[in-house]
Amino acid sequence: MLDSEGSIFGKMIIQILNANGIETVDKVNFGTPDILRKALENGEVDLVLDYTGSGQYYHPEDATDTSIWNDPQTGYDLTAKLDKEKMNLLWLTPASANNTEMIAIKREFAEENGIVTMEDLAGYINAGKPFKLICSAGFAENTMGLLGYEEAYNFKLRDDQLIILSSGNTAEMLKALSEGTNEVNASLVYGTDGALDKMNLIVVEDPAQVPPVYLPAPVLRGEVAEVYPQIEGLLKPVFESMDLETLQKLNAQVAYDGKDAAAVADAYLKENGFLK
Amino acid sequence: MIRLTQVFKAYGAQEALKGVDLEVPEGECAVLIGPSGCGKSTLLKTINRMVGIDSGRIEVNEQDIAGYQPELLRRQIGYCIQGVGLFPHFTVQDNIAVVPRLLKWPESQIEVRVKALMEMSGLPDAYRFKKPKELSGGEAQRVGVCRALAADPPVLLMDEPFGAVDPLTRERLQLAFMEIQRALKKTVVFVTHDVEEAILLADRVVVMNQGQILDAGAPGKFAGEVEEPFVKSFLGSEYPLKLLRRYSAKDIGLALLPAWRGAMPESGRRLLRMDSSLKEILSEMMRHGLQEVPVEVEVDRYVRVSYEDLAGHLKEVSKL
Amino acid sequence: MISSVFLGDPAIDTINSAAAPEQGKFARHLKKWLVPGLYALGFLLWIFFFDEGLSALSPWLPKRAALQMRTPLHVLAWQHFFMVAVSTSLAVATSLLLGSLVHLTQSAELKSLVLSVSAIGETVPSAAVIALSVPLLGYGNLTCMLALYLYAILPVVRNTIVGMETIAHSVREAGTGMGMTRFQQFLHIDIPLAAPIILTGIRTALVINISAATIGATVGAGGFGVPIISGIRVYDPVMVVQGSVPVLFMAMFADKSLRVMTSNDI
Amino acid sequence: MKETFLKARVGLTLGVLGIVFLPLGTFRPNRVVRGIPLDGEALLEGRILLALAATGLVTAAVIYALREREGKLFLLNGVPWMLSFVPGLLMLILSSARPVGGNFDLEVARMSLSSGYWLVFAGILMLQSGAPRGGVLMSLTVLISLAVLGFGLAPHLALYKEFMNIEVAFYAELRRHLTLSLASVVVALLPGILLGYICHRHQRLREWILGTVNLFQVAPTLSLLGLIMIPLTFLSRNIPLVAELGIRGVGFAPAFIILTLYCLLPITANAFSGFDQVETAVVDSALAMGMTRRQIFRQVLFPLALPVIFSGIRTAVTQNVGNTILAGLIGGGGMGALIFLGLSQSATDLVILGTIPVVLMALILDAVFKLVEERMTQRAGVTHDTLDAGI
Repeated sequence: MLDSEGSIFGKMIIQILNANGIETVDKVNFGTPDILRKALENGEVDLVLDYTGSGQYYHPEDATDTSIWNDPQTGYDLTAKLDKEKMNLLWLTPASANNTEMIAIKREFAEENGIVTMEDLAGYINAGKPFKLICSAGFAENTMGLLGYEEAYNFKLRDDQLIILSSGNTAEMLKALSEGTNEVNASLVYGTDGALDKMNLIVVEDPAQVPPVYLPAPVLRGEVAEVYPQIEGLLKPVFESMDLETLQKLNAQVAYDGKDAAAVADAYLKENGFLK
Repeated sequence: MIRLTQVFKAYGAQEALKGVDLEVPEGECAVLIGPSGCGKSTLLKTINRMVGIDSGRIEVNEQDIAGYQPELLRRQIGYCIQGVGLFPHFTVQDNIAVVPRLLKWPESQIEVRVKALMEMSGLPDAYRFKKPKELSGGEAQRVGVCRALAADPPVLLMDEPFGAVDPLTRERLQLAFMEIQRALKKTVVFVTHDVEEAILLADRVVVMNQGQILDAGAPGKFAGEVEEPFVKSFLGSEYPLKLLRRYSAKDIGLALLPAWRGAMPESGRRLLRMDSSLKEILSEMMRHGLQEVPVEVEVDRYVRVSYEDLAGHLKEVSKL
Repeated sequence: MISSVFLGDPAIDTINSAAAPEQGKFARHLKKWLVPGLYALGFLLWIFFFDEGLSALSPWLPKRAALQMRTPLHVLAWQHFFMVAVSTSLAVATSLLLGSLVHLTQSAELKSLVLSVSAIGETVPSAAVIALSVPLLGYGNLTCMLALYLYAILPVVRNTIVGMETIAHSVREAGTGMGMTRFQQFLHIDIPLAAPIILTGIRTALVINISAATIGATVGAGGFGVPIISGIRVYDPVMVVQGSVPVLFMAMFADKSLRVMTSNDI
Repeated sequence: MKETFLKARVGLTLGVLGIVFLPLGTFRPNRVVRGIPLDGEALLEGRILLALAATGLVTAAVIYALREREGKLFLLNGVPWMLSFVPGLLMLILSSARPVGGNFDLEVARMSLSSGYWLVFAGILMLQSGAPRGGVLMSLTVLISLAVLGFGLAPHLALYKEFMNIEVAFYAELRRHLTLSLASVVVALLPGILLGYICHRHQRLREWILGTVNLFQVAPTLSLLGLIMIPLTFLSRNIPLVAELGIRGVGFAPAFIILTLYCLLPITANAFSGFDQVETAVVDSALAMGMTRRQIFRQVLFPLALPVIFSGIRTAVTQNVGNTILAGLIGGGGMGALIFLGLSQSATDLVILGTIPVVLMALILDAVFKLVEERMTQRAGVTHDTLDAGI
């Protein structure tokens, strides 16, 4: 997990399990989410943090109706069901924070141009005014990402209006946006990204709900769940306690303040009585 | 002894050996001579199976070499080549000891052998632990000869062993080799392109061209008329002069010569002795414009050697 | 690769030199350029017919996620080519100047300086150079080109110096003997005789750069790294192959054609 | 050893440029926001003693670099030694420096070392490299700086903060990096040397072997890493044994395989030229003395080719240390994981933290291997130029 959220959740899970006598091996910085998924399927790791909307990539043949992914519950149910049947993977209780892919712009820019929703932004772009978006390849090339936005709001970005990074980490994109690197004035942002306030950024509203809902949830291998049935119960309260605001706050501490993810996780767990 | 019968060898379309017959009796030194590319080195290498033959038969000491495993055959045949080919990472001692070690001689015996060989070839004992790059060209060549002789093989193959050293060292090496050969009486096949070297070392000179043996015989044989046009031109018109170097005064039969009478030549003149080569004697005559010179046979006893004596000797050896 | 010299491998260089002498000059040329030509052809076919091929094969391929390439392959190809071409040619010009300067001044100190800096520079990974240039140059191909430029200098400058140094003393002496000035010697002896080794350095630089330019995708420089890295991230073999094969062709073409140029049997 | 003043002059110029025109450090209120650059002037402001010391040192360095001949003055010859402490001291100073006016959360705020600092560092190393015992001097400089970092003497440096955040992972990735880059060379040794021997013995196969091996070197590492995923995934899915061995499409296995293939060329090519440069006379005489092929290989060819083979191994190791970075992109770990993490989080200091060990590893391994190589060449009793045998 190369992002702050993954690190925080990862460290939390480890601390909770360790505190309850389940020995763990820390592979928190193992790789990108997609690599972790493969590792999970192959049994190289036993538990990963994943996002409900990712089911569309894992079971493309069963997910033809994209609207499933726009609803938190149906998306979670379908993914959990398919994973259980096909891979014997168990989706545990998710956090209630939607970490979806949206577009962020600077506050002054929004006010100057009267942009609140994606429709406003599309109008601005279609008027031919200067616009440059920095985002990940995964977002730019996804029909439920930028391609979907373009279709839903009827605009089209030229190649020179895009900076596509191969990594899906928004920290560098938001930094580029806030500093105006390469005249960037819009960036991909995740729902749970913290410190947007501090950087003076706002998220553009998306009434058409283009991207899928991404709720973070632990995914456990079935065989491991049989050996340690208590894991589900141990993690449930922790994930339930994590709403959007909490997660944003924790993320900001790691990604912006540069604090150690383990320390942040530890502090949160102790503060809320999950750990003594 | 070594016997080759109708040996053929071709590299693709190129015929290197075209039906070679050769016999080298035990204890003799046969020198193969010819221009480069005539097949003399190939012929040499067929004897220890460094080069396989297409047809024919090669015997070493009455045994067909085809029946041997090549490695085992080679350990019984000494071999000495132009670049010396000493192992640069071995000391002199280890270089000489290669074949004995391959034959699993006991170490104590090897050491004795190495010391003896080095003494015989005039290398100081302290050289045993030197690396080849610390040796001069001549010294390295001596080590090469020692190495070839190390396991006391009855047969010795030498491929232009003295080709890469300066003339002075070369002459010294030739004389040293003659001395060793005189003592050990190995059966030797020696390859060279240098006529003088052939004359000096050979019991038998074998002239080759284009994969064939054109003529063979004692060095004297070629002093007289030579029919074969290639042999004649290759050995050259100065052949008799070169041949003179092979013989010394005592070869003429000094006992039959008359004692020197009259005044001794002027002082400061070079004294000719029994072991002076005929070439030196002739040179002495020419230097002073004389027809005859005194040669010391024992202390203060001189005989008279004349130009006719030299010419007569050449005529005699050419009939052998 | 530190301090070792990029010399051509004779065995590989002579693959094409086996042409029979009775063949005409044109036929020999044709034979020499056959393999690089095939690579180029493969490259072009891949770039322009990948989509057709993919849709023809799709019944047999596993279903893929809802990803689609935003930038067509030929644009990626152009981006990749542009980055490599510009950075490498600038680097070659710089290193030829630098190498000649070292050679002409005959300064041992300057030579040791240039060689040791280039040896140490080579140990800095290209990914790190790219990552560290972002705060300086921002995102996009400029950052990537800076890294490629710095990287390409090292092998070329080293081979220029070594190539000119290894020219036999007797050759240069003969030049002096015939009354050539120092500059004439440089022009008519040093440069032509060192050319094969310099070309080998250029070949190394080019191959390294074609390879390193794929990392540019991490800083938004485009190129074939985009589908490769995206493909690795979402574990989509088709995307990985889509980007990997043309870079492979490109690198092999560059390597082979420069080898053909270096083999001097025309 | 003759002192080279050119290096001293170039080094001094770099250092002075770094101090005067570039920021030495950048103070960041938190990890991501744009920092406040601090140049030499800002750093010395109000610190009279420090300013005097700095001026003195720069003056001494200028006199040192401008000499024409090695000076007799002990003090002047001590200049490179004194400079050894400068990068470490600068770290200490920067760690405690704060921009004027402003209230910062010291737990979060940090000081990044900026371009000026690194230029000074490079300049000092360059100046030292020309001095007598340059190697010792440069090592000393690097060691002092590492010690300042490692012992936590400069707690407010961003480099240190990043290090503390990932300390456990850092050492694990370092081990992973070394394992990947060295073990892959070890695995490539035997096939590489064997292939080199086959090239030496069979002219016909030579072109094919060297051509194929060259292909792996030419092929972009990233594309090989991507391509190898496919067969490995297929294998691990369909053959349980393979999966049990831990071989999977991502992670250690593909990185290891590609790195192994990648270092085949230098080893094979050097083994080949190593065997080939053994004089034919030596091999011929070994053959003529009745050595078997195996004996010739073991006793003659291999020991004589060893220095050249070894220089191929050195090339393979140093190039592998750098290439292992890419393993970070496919979950293979290593310092690449840190570098790409730093890149994606816009954390320059994390990138530097990942880069420094790679550069140091490459330089140290190269130096050690070179030393062994020299010893070997001496022992082999041959004086061929191993430099020419490299690819």
